Amino acid sequence: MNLEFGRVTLVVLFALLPVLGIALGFFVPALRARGPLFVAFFAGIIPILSLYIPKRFLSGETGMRPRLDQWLIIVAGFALLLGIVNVIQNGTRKIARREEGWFFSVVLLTGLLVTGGVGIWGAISGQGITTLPNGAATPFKWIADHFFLPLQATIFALLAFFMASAAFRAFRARNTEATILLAAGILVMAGRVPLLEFLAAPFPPIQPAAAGASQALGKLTEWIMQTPNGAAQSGIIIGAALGASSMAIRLILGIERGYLGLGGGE
Amino acid sequence: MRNGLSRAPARPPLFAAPLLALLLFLLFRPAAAAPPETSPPASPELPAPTDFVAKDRSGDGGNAILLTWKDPPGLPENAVIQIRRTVPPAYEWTDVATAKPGVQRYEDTTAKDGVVYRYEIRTAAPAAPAAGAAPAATPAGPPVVSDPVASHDNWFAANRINSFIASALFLLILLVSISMAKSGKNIFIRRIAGLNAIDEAIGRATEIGKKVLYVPGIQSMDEIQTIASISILGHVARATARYGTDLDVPNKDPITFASAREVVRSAYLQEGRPDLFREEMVNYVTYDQFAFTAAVSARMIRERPAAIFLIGYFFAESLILAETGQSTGAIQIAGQADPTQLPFFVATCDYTLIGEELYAASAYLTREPILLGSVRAQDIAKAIVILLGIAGIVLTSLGLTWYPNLFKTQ
Amino acid sequence: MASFADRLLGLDRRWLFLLVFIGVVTPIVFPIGLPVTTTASTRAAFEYIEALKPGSTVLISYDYGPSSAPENDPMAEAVMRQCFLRKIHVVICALYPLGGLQLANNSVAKVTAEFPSLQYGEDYVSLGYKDGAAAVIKRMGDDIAGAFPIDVRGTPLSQIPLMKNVKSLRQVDVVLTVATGIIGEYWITQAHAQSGVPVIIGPTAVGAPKYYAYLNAGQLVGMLSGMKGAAEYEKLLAARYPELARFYGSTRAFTATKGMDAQTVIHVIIIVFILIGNVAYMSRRAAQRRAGAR
Amino acid sequence: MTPIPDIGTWIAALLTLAALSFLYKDNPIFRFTESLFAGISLGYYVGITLNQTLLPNLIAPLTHDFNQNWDLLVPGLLGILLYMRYVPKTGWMSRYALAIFVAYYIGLDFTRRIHGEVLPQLARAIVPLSKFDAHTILWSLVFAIGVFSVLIYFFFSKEQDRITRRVARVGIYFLMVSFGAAFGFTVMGRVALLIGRLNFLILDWIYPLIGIR
Repeated sequence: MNLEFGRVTLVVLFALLPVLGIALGFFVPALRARGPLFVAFFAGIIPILSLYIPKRFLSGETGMRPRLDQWLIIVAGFALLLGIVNVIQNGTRKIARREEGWFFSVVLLTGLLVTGGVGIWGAISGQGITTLPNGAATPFKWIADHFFLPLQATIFALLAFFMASAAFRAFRARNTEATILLAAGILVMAGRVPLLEFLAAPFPPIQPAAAGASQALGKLTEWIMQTPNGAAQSGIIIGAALGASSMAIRLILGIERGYLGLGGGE
Repeated sequence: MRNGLSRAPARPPLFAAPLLALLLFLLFRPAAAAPPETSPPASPELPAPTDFVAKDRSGDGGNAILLTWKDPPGLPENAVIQIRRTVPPAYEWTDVATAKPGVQRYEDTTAKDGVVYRYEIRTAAPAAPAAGAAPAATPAGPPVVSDPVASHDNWFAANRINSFIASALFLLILLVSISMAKSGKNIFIRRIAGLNAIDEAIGRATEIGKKVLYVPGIQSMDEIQTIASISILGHVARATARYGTDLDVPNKDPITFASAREVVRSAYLQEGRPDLFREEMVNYVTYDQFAFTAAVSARMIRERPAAIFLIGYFFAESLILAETGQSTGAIQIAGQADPTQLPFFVATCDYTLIGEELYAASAYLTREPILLGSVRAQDIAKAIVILLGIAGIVLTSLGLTWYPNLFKTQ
Repeated sequence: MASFADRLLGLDRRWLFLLVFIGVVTPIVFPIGLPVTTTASTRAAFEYIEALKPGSTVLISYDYGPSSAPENDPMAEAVMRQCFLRKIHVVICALYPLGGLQLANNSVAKVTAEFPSLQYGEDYVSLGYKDGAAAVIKRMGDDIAGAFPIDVRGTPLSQIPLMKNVKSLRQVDVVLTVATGIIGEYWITQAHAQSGVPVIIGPTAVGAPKYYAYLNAGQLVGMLSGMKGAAEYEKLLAARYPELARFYGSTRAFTATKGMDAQTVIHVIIIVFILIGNVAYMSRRAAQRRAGAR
Repeated sequence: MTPIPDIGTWIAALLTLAALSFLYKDNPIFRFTESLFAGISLGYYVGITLNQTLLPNLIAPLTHDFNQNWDLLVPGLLGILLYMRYVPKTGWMSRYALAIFVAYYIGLDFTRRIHGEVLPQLARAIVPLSKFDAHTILWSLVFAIGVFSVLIYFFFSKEQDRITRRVARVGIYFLMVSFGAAFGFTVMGRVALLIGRLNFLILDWIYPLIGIR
């Protein structure tokens, strides 16, 4: 059995400590809140230490930090079932009580059970979820290709319409800020396509001039994107990163504990 | 990427590196071994490289030896530096690599920790550039052999000292500010429009008897913006509990869903209204970004919430959700720290928390000393960033071009 | 006037949706052929492939997924057509994990169907998809068969006539990476840097800016930036080859030229509506001010 | 390509149309499609998670090389611990799994912020104003003013005086240029998505249907 130092430490911190905490939690209710925060401290400090300590037990390929990463991918995999349980609970309740729209819950649950079912079958049977040895698609892939992906792409494509309606409504010269937003938006939009050439198309003599202006507009667009836009993005990123860092430190130190349902602050 | 050392002249002093090298040197001083035999015989017209040093690459996880040398003057254009190594006491040289002139360094990442190696380099000039010519036929200059050297993993990543100092400094500022705030120092916090609007929006929902929709982004709890959103959700849920307004929190991520439910439940408990809390308030939709978007957009159209909160980490769906919500006439408050989706929120929502405002929100809403102290610390850090930046522009303009490299991280 | 302005400002957004829909459908069905001026980076790519001798080898890597297909497909197809007309051998691979292979297969099937005399294995080869783009590219620098032991049809590379003289990227005359995301950069930083193979990139418009630095540094021989770049390339092809001019003028299939028509029309619609909205807004405000002053 | 659209193409085309119908108004066909999409997508991730996360990361390592991977039993148990919340009495136990998950990733996130964002962005803003021509200097100056004025806008704990209010105002202008430009820049990519969908409908479905190749 692999009993490397890093691995055993992980097990002690994140298996033995929680087990101990749970056992004691039955007798000392205060530990039910404190225990998880204590364990969280170690989980949070590992990646930070690993950034600065290249020692192999911590940061090597099979060290504590990468290994913990692999662990938590598995935990996240289990978490999906949390959501599924909720969806099935809500759906069956609607159907049982014949609530408004219960039929659509039947549709939803059918889609879930069929697709999930063939996915589980792919795992159990060992045929997987991509293609069969003879090159044909598995049932899972067939559903994904003809139901899932087209719907995904279509909802994504709705954005083309919403970009237009949002621009029409929002880009109004109400005040200085809105006017700046409007001007930058129109300039960049015009610079992305051969707009001036298009407008000059019926007038051949001015076409070369339009082509030149179009390229100048393209350059201006690039400048806007790189200089003022780049600067504002840098500013947002620096500020947000400091806010995030302070939140991260508070959370690791157990000061921020709302995410566990333990109320805010202290 | 570990090749950052190639920018060596432009970086902060690596005081650890020479120290370690010295240590190694003492540990592995040449054990009076006879200089190893090398073949084929040296070709006198090719000059040998000088100042050849092999040492453990410092600040890394081991398994790497750093070789440095100086190219001899008058190196022919097509010449290369051949690198070979052996494990003493055996002297069977194996080829490691060849380096082009001008590089003057090589990292052997095939070394094994704890194994002692000796390296040899020499100049070689392939007679004909034709590929496939036997390497034995290439004339080579006299070899230069290194002292024995072994690699090991290190305790400190010296090349990250700048970020280490910055992080430590920030931690210090944060802890001092928090303790000052806790000891009763009054801290001002400026008005943030989007946050004042939260109570107004919930109030309106109460008046017209419609529900409040809160979407905590589509990311999991591995993202700090989600944590910040969950904390704002706690505030919103306390308000809906107080007013007896209905709340709906659809989720895309299952872990965020679990956490959001705990937070809402505890908010209703804190307000003394556990009777008003229903499990379905916080519900799970689906794990797909766009299926989630379709379902939540449809819910907006069908149930017409009076207030819509889109706070957390959103991607392309931001505009679909916000534009649909806008068409229902709801008051919309959005918030995101990452800049990519902000343009769409700004265009479609009544109020948008921009960037760091998302993180300042909890402090603003609760006025808790700890959180106010954190906001203070963030402001101090920003002031330092601005001062370092302005000083940097002045100094680099005066010719101190190494200055920006102090902040480059690897 | 004011009431008309009010009506405009309160316009049902579904009219706008309808216009956007028509604006995209029309060019797909009836191409307009709006003028496009060619940029230097596209011309450089075109001329580089024009200068290759018949029997040279071009590697086309499909490094994008379905969401950027309208931008990226026409690039790969335009270059493929040029190669086939000039009797240049084409090697195809796909490195994008989600849907890259399917895109490559469809696109290759479409273009090869236009050239009935082509022989698979003699004129072109499709290597299929491999996971782990950076490592695959690195391996191809030494040994293409090491990265792709068999082609997409299951034939070992050693049995494919075209691959007899193409053992590594060193024997490839130019690589075209049609890319979204990071994979395009791998071709520059790994393939070009290590084996010196010239690289042409076809990024999406959003990804294009970061490649200008590589272009200026001479690490790229050319670039087709976004759908516009692809449309420029189609224009260059049509100008040089009458048969392609006929093809691009008559095909039912999607081309970048049609795409740019749609893009330009939609951008014009949005800009015009923003302007209309502002005029209506101003006139209403003026009317309100007048009413207030009275 | 088959001359007559096959059943898969028909399904995809009809679902595409049904999803687009939401633009006109909410309707039962859209509601059917949206519910189906929610169900299928969740089922899809069941298949993906099982086959691409749990099988290769948990089951395969445990069954193939237990001695090297025995520790993976712990995340399995932590995963199961998450479900304790469905039992009211033991709900608090699931906090351990949640706390470890959240704290690890937040720690990881922390390493990306100061190390990966604050310092590099600061380095980027520091541009010498002496080396290049007047044109470049002006642009570098614009960039630096943009970064620092936006940062000043984000000062929360200090009441703004006359100067900082003006600087913060400049910061807001920069933010507005950025938002407007980014909006305009994105239109093209979104239209490309729509082109992709309509290409599918017209070229793969309608044309074969009416016999145009």
